[in-house]
Amino acid sequence: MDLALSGEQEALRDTVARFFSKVASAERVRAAEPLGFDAAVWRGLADMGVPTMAADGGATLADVSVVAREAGAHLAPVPIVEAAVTNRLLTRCAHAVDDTTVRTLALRPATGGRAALVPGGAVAAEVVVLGGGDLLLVRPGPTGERRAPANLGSAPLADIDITAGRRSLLTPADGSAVDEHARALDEWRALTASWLVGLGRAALDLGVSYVKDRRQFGVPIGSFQAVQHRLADLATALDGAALLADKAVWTLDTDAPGAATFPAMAFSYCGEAAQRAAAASLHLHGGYGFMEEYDIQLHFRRAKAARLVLADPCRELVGLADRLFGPVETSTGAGR
Amino acid sequence: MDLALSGEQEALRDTVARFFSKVASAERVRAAEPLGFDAAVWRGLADMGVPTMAADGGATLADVSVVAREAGAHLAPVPIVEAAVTNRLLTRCAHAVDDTTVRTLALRPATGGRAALVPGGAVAAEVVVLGGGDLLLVRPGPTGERRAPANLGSAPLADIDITAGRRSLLTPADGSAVDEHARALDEWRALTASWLVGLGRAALDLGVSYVKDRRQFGVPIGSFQAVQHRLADLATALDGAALLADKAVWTLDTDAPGAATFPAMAFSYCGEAAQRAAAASLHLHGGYGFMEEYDIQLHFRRAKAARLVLADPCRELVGLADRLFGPVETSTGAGR
Amino acid sequence: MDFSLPPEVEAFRAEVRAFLAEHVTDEVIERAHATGTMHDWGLHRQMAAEGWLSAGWPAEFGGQGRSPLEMNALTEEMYLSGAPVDGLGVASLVAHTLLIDGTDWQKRTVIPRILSGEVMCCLGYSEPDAGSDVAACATRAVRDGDEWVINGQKMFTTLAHEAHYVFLLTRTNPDVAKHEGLTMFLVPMDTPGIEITPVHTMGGERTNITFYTDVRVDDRHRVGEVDGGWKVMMTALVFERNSAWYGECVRLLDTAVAWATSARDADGRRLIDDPLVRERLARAAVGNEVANLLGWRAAWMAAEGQLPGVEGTMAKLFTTEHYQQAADDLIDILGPEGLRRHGEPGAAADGWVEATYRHCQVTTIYGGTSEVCRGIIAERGLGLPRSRSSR
Amino acid sequence: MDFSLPPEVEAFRAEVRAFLAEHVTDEVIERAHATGTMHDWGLHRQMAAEGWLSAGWPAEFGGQGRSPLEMNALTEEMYLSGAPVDGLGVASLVAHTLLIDGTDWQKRTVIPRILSGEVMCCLGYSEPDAGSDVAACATRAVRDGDEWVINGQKMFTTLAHEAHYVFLLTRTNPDVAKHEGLTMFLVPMDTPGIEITPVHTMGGERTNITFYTDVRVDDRHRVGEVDGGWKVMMTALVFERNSAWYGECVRLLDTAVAWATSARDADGRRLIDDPLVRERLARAAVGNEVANLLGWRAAWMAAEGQLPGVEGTMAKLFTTEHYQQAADDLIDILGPEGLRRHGEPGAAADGWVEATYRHCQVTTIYGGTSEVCRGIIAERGLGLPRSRSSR
Repeated sequence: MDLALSGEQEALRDTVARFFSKVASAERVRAAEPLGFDAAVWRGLADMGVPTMAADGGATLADVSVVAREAGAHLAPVPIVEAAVTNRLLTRCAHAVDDTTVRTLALRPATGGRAALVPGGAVAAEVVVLGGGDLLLVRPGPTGERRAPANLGSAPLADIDITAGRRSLLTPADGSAVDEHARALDEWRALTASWLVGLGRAALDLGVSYVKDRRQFGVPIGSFQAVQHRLADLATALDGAALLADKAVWTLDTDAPGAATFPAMAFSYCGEAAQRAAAASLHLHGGYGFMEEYDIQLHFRRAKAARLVLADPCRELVGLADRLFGPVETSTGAGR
Repeated sequence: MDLALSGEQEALRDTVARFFSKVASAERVRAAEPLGFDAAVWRGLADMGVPTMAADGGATLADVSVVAREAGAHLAPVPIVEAAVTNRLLTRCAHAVDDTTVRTLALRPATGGRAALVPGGAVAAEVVVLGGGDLLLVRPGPTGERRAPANLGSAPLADIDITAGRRSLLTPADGSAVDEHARALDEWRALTASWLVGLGRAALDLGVSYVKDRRQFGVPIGSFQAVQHRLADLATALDGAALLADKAVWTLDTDAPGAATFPAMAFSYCGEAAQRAAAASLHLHGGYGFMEEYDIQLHFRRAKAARLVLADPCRELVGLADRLFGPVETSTGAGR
Repeated sequence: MDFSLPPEVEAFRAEVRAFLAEHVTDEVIERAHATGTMHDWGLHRQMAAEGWLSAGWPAEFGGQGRSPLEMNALTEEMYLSGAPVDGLGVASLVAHTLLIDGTDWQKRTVIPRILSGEVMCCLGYSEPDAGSDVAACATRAVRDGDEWVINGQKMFTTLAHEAHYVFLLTRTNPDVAKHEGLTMFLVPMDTPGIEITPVHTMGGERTNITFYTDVRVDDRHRVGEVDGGWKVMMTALVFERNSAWYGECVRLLDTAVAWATSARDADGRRLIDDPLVRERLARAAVGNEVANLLGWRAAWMAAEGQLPGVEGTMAKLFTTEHYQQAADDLIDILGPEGLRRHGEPGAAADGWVEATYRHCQVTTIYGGTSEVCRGIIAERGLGLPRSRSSR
Repeated sequence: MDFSLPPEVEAFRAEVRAFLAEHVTDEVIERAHATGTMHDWGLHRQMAAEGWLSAGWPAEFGGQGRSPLEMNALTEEMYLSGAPVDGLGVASLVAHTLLIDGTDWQKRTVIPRILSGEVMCCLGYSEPDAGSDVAACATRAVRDGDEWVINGQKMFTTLAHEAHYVFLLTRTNPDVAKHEGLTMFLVPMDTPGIEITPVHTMGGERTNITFYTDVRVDDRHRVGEVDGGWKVMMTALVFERNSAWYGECVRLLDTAVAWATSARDADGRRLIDDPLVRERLARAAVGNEVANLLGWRAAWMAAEGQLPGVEGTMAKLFTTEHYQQAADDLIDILGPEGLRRHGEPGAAADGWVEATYRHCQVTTIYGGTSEVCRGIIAERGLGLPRSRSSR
């Protein structure tokens, strides 16, 4: 048992945090809206080799998780989790990867020739899509032609037309296309959980700083018991969330028994904790929380959006139940 | 619009409250455990004509609701809501009723010849049961022979064997047996909602009194902001619950459009509000809340038990959805 | 007990509903959404023409003498219609306060122009360092003969860019307890020295910061006594319409139900047939009825001549907290498609749930934060000892 | 990072599990449930015989020198087994405190007898007017030569009826600040003047009120300095086992899952196949893992030589609040049949969910209330300014 980052991971964290602080400042994040992509941030990560670091066995998902957490904390406008997961998936399909190309995957299978609301889809050159039971690599053409719908999280989502552009069939080395997509999706869940922990803790920090500084009725509002208790509950939830995300990543890296359940648990719980933290922090800001020029609204919108881009959170919980308790018995006839 | 009790209702409330304060004191309630029945309390209500007051058109459900709320506030160990509802149902079946006889109804249809966990079933001389689509009046024999299982709410529940004892078929004047049972059940929901509001407010009052008196760190704990905010939310929820219960009863009395939905809404919401109030009040008592000799544990156990005796509260909400949004479409094939 | 509304209230409600159905067009709603200004001069003046800006006013002011129940029905219908009516609310609040605390000159010259829909007001209470603690107001007003010279800054001066007057709380005496040195003014917005900076919010609404630099106003613009501004504030607070959000909650639920009834999952089942969706919709529906009843109770108490201080606060607290919970639950049931914003092709529920999810967050802040509401209920409603940490 | 336990911890855990599977019989569990005394002398002495009462102690005390990770595994397995182990926890806490703050005589005579399972202790902190505010202690100890004379009353002296010593907080100086006039004693329970009154609780557990009338104890029973009792309290607090309830949460969920898998609804469907049931079971399962990880983090920090003060508090707060939420959700899924108590024929899940629903309520109170925990996390963890209302 060792719950600390390794020395290398600490160094990676510090490097990435410094980079984001400089290149993905709140001003830059805001400037990248509504699309939610900043090419300079991407280039920086590419220069560091982050997109493929875990694709060739050189680094682990735990290493990517360190980056993801900092990316969440800074709301870095790049689909780094998607790219890392997709590059791993492509490698498992013996497809070459590189750091420069923005790649992503469709979280849900395509229906009617379309993969809806693909995260990073508005800016990716290559999109892996599960369609008709096959894994397809879709190159949807110039990003300018893609529709990037305005959305709650100001994320570079897009609907990908898998019938247009160039596309090729991917063949996983082991396992079926469906299994490999599921594996990639669990990696996405675990890393996004870590990203959400970063977001949630940054949101909590904003709230804590605000209530320490903000004075009303002659005292810092952080001395009000109702404020303190609310923040204490959130800090606790976020510590639990961080541990759960770390464990989810570890189960995937080590193929531990929990690998089938922890990524879904982490995604569910970290999303909830991050959303609660961002909402509470927004409200503790009073009227300022709603002003576009304050940062907390950036976190607030993204916390919900990052959960919802996969599915209704209740549906995710029911999917988790399938993993925990086995599938629903179908032999008995009609339900309620 | 008139949200106040009538003069007669106020007088009824005061009379009943005085009676309960004397005959259904916390000591008597405790002494009546585990069975949860006190014959003296029943006799007193019978002498006042409460069990049949709304059976013959002489009084309304709103009048019974006034009694039910006081009964909930005092945790009076009598199945008065069940009796009032059952006497109305029997009257609609042209069956004679009286105040002395303890009567109740099975909330769920009998299965396998048994009506499970009938409220008041351990002490009733007559039990109305829906079985095989028929309404049956079951006289299960001497109460001594019935099994009254120990239960969370210390309520006089019993499983009624509808194949034993005497029984007769009831024939509703209008409507089917199933419809009339459903009507009685909605009346039970609305009146139990009112009973739960009484319980919840009494629990809140215990909590408020306690935090005004109890001093820690040199001040009353009621001056702590976290305590205040929690109680304020509960007081608000209980005021809403009281209005919802009152409206549910009114819709039934006047056959208003909401009659199909408000009883279920009131039962759901009042149960939740009462349970929350009792739980919060218990916890505000610190260690004392758990001592059997303090009263709040009586409320705490009964709040949950009164909700649960009907069904899983989530299932009740889904049942409410059927009323609000129409039934589930069954034409399309298999679900998840 | 009787939960039905008197026939005259229902008749009035029907009249209002018909009017709004005609005048609150999609265009009006879209324009408010696009500009973030929750005030529409066209609609406002049409309502004035119907006499509904002064519906609750006595005949001597050209009013219709409508009861609190009728006025609650009017408010409810306006919000149910989706009309942008923030302006109407503020105008009404200021006019009512002037009726109680204003001078004859103010009553004669300002009230009629507000009620006729000619002029609009905005509220200048909040400051950078005076939010919930509004009495910490630092904007200075200094007497200079028959005039006052005002310097300072106000936050969240919503509608300042449309308003003719700002109802401005100032500090006139810094040497006494903070509640005792305040004075209220009704300052014409065209007075030299007032500057307006727009502030855009997450919910899409536009508000403003207003700056006051050597703003000179005649003493006749003072409302209430010198150093008596806190009393005027308390009068104005009574006229906050606390149950207004109920209508928005209903619109939210209706939108979600309509969507869930038409949308189908991969197996072809209607979303509304999913138990997890049904449960959340039902929960939202129950909360809506509680909000409705708490609001009507306050209106009914007012109609009975009682002062529903705690009860109005409960309605405000419950309704806005419920609104946020419901928006959180209902955007979830939309799943990923709920992320698309209004105006995007194919947006689930036309993007209105997404818009609501952002918008509703502010409702627990303005008109008294939930924390302030809970304090009022605890102390005034439950008689708990004054919290050492809240005042 | 590595979430796996070292092989020696897993090996120890397996050993403990095998022992408990044999010795924590249904009879042991039923007896504890029936008596409400969460201590079983038979089991306690068997554990002592295995050397597990002193497992975490250095060899000089006959201990096994087990690491914090091994000790956490031991605690977890004990709670997972359903063993009544409150007594073991208190005994261990007192012994550890004596090791740090006790006299040589106390270390020599008392610690070995605790670790051998011969004697049992109980805690005498709380009083009628000193709950969370434990420093408000009013039980007086007055010096009389080499003796002290103690008068007062303690609440919630759980296990007093089985214990040989009470770890008793007293006031020795009423004239100084309340934290500075306290002294701790380890008083033999057979000293004349001690009376025990049983207190029965909603959860079925028995606790006691203890009365002290002219109780005379030799000064050698004093633990720590005169007027230094608060420091001893702080030492003792470190040894509260805060993640103990995780095992109970797991037992609760396992019980509910087993029930939902076998129970069928009117249509013959397994209850566990109902989405509303699945959702709540899944939520409980997630919370259990969070509780588990927070507990292990604290143990890991201790193993690393850090002091997990805030982290242990988080584990306690989260686990007990989650436990109550889970019990609330899981009794609901049982429906009406969940109301029958343990021992009733046909009780759903053998009545254990009902029993748990009552029992779990106390866990947010003892060992530091949730309110106290939140205050610690806010002030020590987040560095928020000391709340004016909590101390």
